[in-house]
Amino acid sequence: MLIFKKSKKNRRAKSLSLANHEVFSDPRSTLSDLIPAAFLRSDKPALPEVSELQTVRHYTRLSRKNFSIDTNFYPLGSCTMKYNPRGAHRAAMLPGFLEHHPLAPECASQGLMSALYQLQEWLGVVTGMGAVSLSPMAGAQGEFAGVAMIKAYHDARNDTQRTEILVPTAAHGTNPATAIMCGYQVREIPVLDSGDVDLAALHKALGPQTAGLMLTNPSTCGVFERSILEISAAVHEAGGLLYYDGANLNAILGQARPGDMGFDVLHLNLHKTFATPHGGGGPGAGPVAAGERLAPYLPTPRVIKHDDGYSWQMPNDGDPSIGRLSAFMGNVGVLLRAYYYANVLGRSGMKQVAEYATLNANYLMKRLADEGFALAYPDRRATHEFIISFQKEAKTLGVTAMDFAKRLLDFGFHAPTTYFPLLIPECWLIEPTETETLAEMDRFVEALVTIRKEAEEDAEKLKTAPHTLPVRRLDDVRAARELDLVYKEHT
Amino acid sequence: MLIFKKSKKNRRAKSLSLANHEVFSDPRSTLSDLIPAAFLRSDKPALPEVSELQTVRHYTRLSRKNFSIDTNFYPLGSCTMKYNPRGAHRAAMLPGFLEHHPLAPECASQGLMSALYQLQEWLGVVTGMGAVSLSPMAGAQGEFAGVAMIKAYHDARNDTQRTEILVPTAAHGTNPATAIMCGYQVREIPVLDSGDVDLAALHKALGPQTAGLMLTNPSTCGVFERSILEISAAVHEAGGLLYYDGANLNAILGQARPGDMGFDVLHLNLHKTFATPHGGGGPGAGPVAAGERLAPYLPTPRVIKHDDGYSWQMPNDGDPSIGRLSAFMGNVGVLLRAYYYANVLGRSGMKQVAEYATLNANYLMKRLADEGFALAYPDRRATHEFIISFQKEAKTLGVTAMDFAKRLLDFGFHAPTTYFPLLIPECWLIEPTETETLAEMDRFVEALVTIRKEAEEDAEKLKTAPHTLPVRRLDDVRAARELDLVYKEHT
Amino acid sequence: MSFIPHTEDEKHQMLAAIGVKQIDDLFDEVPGALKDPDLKALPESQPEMLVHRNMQALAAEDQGYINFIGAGAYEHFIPAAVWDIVGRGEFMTAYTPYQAEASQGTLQLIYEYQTMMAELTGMEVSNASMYDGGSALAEACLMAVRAQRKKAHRKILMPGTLNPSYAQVSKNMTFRQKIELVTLPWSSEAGITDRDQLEKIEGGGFDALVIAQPNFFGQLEDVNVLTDWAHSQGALVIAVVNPLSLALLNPPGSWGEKGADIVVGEGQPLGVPLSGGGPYFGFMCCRQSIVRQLPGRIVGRTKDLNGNTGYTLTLQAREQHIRRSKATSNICTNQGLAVTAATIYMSLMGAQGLREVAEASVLNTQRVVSALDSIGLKPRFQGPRFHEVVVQTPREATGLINEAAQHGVLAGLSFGEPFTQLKNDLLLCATETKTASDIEKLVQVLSACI
Amino acid sequence: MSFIPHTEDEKHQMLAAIGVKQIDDLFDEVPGALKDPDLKALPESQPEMLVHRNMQALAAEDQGYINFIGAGAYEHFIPAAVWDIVGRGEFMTAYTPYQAEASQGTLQLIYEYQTMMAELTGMEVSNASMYDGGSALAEACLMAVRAQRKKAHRKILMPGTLNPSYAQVSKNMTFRQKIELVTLPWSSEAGITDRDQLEKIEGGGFDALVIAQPNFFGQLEDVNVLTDWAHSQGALVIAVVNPLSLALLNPPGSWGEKGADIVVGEGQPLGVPLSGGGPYFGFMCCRQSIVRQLPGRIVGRTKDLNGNTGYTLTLQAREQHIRRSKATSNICTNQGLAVTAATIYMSLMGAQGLREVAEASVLNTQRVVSALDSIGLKPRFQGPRFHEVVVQTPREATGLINEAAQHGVLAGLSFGEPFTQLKNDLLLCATETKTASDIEKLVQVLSACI
Ligand SMILES: Cc1ncc(COP(=O)(O)O)c(C=O)c1O
Ligand SMILES: Cc1ncc(COP(=O)(O)O)c(C=O)c1O
Repeated sequence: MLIFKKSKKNRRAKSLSLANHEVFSDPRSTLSDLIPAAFLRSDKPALPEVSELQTVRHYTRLSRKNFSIDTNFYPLGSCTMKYNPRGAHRAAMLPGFLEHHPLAPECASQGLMSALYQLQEWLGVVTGMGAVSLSPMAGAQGEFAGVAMIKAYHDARNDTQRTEILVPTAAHGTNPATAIMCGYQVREIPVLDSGDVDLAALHKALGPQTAGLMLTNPSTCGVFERSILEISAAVHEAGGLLYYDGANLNAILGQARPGDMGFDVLHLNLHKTFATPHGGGGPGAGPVAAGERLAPYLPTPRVIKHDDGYSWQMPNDGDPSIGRLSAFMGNVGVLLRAYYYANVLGRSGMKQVAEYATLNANYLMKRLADEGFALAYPDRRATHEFIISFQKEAKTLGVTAMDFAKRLLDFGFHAPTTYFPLLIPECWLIEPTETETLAEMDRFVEALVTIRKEAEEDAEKLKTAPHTLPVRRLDDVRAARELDLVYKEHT
Repeated sequence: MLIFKKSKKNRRAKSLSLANHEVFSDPRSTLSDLIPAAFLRSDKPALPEVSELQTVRHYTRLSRKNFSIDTNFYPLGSCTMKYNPRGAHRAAMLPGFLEHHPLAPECASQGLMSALYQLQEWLGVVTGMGAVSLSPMAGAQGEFAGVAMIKAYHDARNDTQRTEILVPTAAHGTNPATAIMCGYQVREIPVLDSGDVDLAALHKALGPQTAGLMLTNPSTCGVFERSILEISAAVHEAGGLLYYDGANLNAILGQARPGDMGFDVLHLNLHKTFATPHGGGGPGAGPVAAGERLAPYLPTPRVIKHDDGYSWQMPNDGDPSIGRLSAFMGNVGVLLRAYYYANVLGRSGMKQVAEYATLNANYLMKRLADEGFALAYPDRRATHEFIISFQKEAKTLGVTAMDFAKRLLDFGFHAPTTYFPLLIPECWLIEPTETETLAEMDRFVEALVTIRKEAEEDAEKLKTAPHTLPVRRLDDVRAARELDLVYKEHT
Repeated sequence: MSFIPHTEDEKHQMLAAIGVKQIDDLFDEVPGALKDPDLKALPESQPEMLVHRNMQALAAEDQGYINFIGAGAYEHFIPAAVWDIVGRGEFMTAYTPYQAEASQGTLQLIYEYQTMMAELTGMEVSNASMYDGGSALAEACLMAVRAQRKKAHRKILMPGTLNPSYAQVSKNMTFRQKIELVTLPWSSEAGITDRDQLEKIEGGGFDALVIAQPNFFGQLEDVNVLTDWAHSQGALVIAVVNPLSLALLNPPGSWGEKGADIVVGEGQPLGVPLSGGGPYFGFMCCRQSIVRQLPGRIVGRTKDLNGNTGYTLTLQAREQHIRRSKATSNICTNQGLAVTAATIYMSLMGAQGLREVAEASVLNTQRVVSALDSIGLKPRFQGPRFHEVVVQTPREATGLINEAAQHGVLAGLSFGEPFTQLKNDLLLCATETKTASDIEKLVQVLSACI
Repeated sequence: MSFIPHTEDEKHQMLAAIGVKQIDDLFDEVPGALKDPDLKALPESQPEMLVHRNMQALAAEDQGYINFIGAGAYEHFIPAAVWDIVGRGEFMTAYTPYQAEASQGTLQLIYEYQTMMAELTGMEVSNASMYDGGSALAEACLMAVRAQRKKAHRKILMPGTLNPSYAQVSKNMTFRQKIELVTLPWSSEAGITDRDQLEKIEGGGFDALVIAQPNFFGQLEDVNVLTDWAHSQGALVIAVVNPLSLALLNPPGSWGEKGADIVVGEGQPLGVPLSGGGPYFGFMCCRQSIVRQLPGRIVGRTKDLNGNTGYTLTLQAREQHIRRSKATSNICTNQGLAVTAATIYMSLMGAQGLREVAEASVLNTQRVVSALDSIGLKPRFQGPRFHEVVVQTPREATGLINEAAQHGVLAGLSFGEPFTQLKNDLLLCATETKTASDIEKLVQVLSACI
């Protein structure tokens, strides 16, 4: 039931009432003296009118309708749904951080700034990049920053013929969308059956019009791009620059560095690799790191260290920086959680992240292959994730990857990413992450085997799944066709 | 699944490891230098060996198997399951309070002590008593303190013939159990069909052997004891003292005071009347308040105010105080929540608590009566709670109060208190509390009406309820007969 | 091994199942040249106890100031219930609700949020959030150009009284798409957009007019006149508003004859802590007729197989994961958890609660004005304002602020570009959290420092 | 109306349904003389914002000391996950699990807790908690007398090295039932029970011997000898232990030949914050053969209608709500939420984690001993100890402690009755939370104050 249906005219949480606030007893000024009626609103917005208990009960109960890492195995490929340390949450919620105004003078911000500076440094080391800006608020904003920096670089050299950004066909949607936002055209590069980028096609596509290439490595196909060194050499040769989409960094953290691969700029998704909670949609943090050539263009604000403390690098008119992309200092609360995580992990812990994420993915891949599920790249290692395809099941049994996914929910597992990357039909991208146990993965395999048996015996059970969740299969077509985005009956 | 079944030898939450604690690197002393092997344990206790995520997920999921105020209407009679303010929780969990050692010197405890002192004072005012000790940890310990004080009083006067404590038959089990713990004998006084204590029987029972009377008012029958002034006069006349069991204080908070009724000593259940959370069993807080005669006997520690601050009143050998009943200062965290609550409510809010708790109970009673449910005391006002009986349904349909209760769970309502007080057969004691809405109570009535219809049409549905909870009806007899109190298979 | 559950035994069991000897074998597709990078500069691993203690020390270092800064991020009291519920694992550790049936908690909450924001702003629809107020404005500019379709001039009028960070973000996010942002002149007496100068730009040629209410100075703009003028020029109106102010002020949906077309702003005042600058959230509402140009996630109400109500992400054909290079924006992850907080906050406060907070803030700021007047510090602008004020001082403001901080008071913000003429002025804000004694302290510190 | 949801309309609707005019009519059975009590001394209602601010100020007043006090309540680091989960509404706002089917979360947790405590103590069964360590000991004395049945002498031997508060509580809770507590002499050199004096009381005549390990001075008692001696006298053994110490020390179930019979103690060290003295919890374990004498709630595993496993309160015939005056105790509400914290804490830490905390605390205390030695402050007792130490000073300890507090250090506890001979001594504790620099600060402050 919607909170609005629990409303009653003039009900409210009275313990929050400021009606007796001392300021209202000052006879010298009243609202009507200060703001003429013409500026004021005449109606009362129809927000809920409920008691504090009603609010608490409503949203507590709503929360229970979610799957989450804290309650379910959540192997959503490309999303790195690993354990989000509660210690990071507590540390980031310390009153001294929460009460900190973003525009407080530097002399009153040294504690926070030292944490952010340290994080900048560490992210530079672990990516093999020289300089870092923490301000982008998510991966896509990091991508925007990075491509904008590439553009700024070319523009600064008056190299204005470079109008094209190359992306592999398997790339995440944010890559082409970002290139367009930065005023570029997008050219897609095919991916081979091996999962690697088609080098020949790449060579053909490169030219004086090439501004850069955006690449995820391990790629969105769940495999490591083996020709990465050739690729980066070729792009640089053509005068282009390389952007690294860091969504899959968890696979190689502390094992191999984008900087060493030849990338010029990248973003990290701290809400993936650094275990900050994804919050049912966000917030994230997408710091950008750049090599020598692009460092001057990094977005502001950044933290700079002096002999006597820290200061903000702010955008100035003459600077080469692409400037600020949001009003303040980025998602500081997320950055503090990442800072906590980096401290707890340390060097050794970061390396182990990649090792065990890879171990888990390869184990799960092997188990599923042994059970007869079709791997997209059977001859390749899994990285931190891998792809299976239900094309066979779709053809022979009439049940799709989506049907399998919905039925999986009934078993208490969140579904892997479905239908991405788009080039593999009926696929699942499965990412167990390093914080899940062997037993949990074995249970997952068991569930899938059971579901396939169901598919063979009673396909309807999958097609009408889920059966045990708060709702049955939802009608997405209706949602888009009979748009209902705002509740109106209560006004 | 038990947490032990998720264990794996040598697994652990590594981020909590102190293996690198600086203290272990000090070569000057190692454990074996300090503690001879004979004192050490040779085995390793078989505690869970799980990761941090496993712990978080296990207990998060477990929690979801509970009904609670935050998720369900919980009209458990005599328990006052009202909204537990989140603001009280936050305030009591402020680091300055949490880190406070109970034996910190007074000079480092003035902040906390001022809150406790204030609470002592306010509880004295609202109960009409002169002096308060906050230390008892729950109602039953408050009862112990109170009856021990009565004994101390008589003993101090060498009035040692007084060996009997009177309690009404409807009294809560803690009342007679307490009297016994204090070395008294218990004599029960019958309750009339009207719900009032049988005055004639009381008069007959009173005598030189009477140490005191324990009374709940409103009584556990959900009605106000109308002859309270006669009762207290009679007991005092006989040389006895009166103990007030404050479990039902919510019904009269700010409306009438036990002190004015003639009670000599009482406890409050702050976890009921002052909205502190009950935590699935506890903690509570059961401060005792006493009139002039008994004040010197109050348990310690108490906070005393001087011109220059606060100090602890500690038990000393010569003191008349009954001394301490626990090692420290009582359930301070609970007391702080009550202090918060008292501040938010203030005088007006406390009065309204009783008013609206009473309004809700009388409304719900009327609705149920109109729907044909049998009231235990049809001619009486409900107080903050009231009793209905399923005796008729048990006879005609073969479904008991327990069956109704279990089926009610399927409708998302916690069941009222069943089979208490014992003297009313097949009864429910229903306490909606003041923080529930009219709509919630109407839904409750609807559910009961539906269930009775089910009882008429398909009694089995009730007898085998619940049907939608994490488990079906549990076998209590088996639990007591085949005692299984500790998991052993894992060792 | 900080959060990794594997025992040595399990590791070996898994390696055997895979058919390799050691974990390193799983990285055999990585070119050798890349392996074993130099990570010496990374820290050593530390247990939770030590990291927490260190972060406590950092947090404490910046703590204890009485804050009078606003300028786009506002200190409000947040009831305890808000973040107690937000912090529940089910909300905090879920991903974007791609599997709708397993995400009804988040989805219904967003639908309720969209309804609340539509109510507050007086608009027809809302999305599920943007990164922040600044980037939401930039996206609104891009959206306005898209909405003008073939007629687009790729030019937007920006008020000179806009938060300069918002102006920068808008420029930084739009100029590569060849969109021009033109700054409107403002009256240096009134501190609001100069209506008399509008004539000069008449005759169309721009896609939208941005109106900030209250503006960066805290002053109230003449929104009705501006809205009608923009519409008369064939332009859309983009409102940038403080959502809390809408408990008091005329909502953008009611500005002028037809109301604003797009409404954006910073959602932080609705139950989100200051937290050094984020995570906050940008909100974005618009007319239903242009909803297909709206960027970001949108939740719709629909039915399930049994005909019961449920919620799901909808209009996904606008988004990058479906439309790729043709998407309305590249945004993917948004600021969901802050939206969760805002939704719970609005539910707790209700319209009346928000109104009281807004009103107390207006009155408190007026108390600051009166109190500073008594030591000779006058407001630069007259005219109605919300809860911020520009105050003139005899001294360069940056130095003054630093000195005041030494005395425990954050005495507002100093102005930089493009407001260098205000270099001696303070932008001050006093929300409902400030007491008479806080304000006394401000006055005392300022009078000592000027 | 702070938390009351009713609108005026609803109130009138309800009054009409009941058939009265005003709420006051519902109180017509209350004698008029009692009505309208004088409540002037109660405070005015305040909103959450102000109450929170005031309590912040109170909390801050007592904050910031480096703490070296133990004496029954110990400062340990508590991982964030513990109270994040404990604070979930489903755990925090549930009642005692009377409706088992709707309380499986709490019930299974308690069953797990009972298992963990049995493991730690080496005993067969555990209850679901008592109020605290002190009252648990008192209940153990009563239980021992009951367990001796007809043979009972109503006499218990208490070690002189027991926490004096525990001794007081035990006396205060048992003497009215005519139970005598006899204090055993202790060696003023060794700071432990004087074995040589035991002979004098030989020949039975008492129901139980209480053994505290570690004892109040932090010293380790010769538990095997004491246990066997008590059993040889026909007495039961009641162990009073710090549960954390059991990660290192020989558990009571293994003391001597047959092990202790009843084990109690303060559960606070297991994940419960100091919080000014509570809520903590007392734990209580025993042999299965005397479980029917155990007071308090007990959870058992059973089956449901479908044969699936479930949990429920069991052996309720021991309790007051069933047995009334014949119950094992009057206890009803216990300390459930603290038990929830302890269970989650033990699950997070595991045996190895607990061991490290215990060991670090032992070593840290030894660092204090060495450091104080360097300024001439010597331990009073030699012999092995856990994580507390009695240190001799040249000055009356109470004054010394107060002075040290002025310098930000809580330098342990001073002794009162019955240890007046130790009036110049400090009882100090340094848990794993103390750093080298904390200890340096202690030394520096003490050397300045003595
Ligand atoms: C491969 C890839 N790139 C980019 C992104 C976008 O990151 P964000 O959602 O943080 O904007 C994602 C997110 O799912 C991704 O998986
Ligand atoms: C009437 C009555 N008296 C006493 C008690 C005992 O209080 P506590 O559980 O706090 O010990 C209760 C608790 O339910 C009760 O209802």
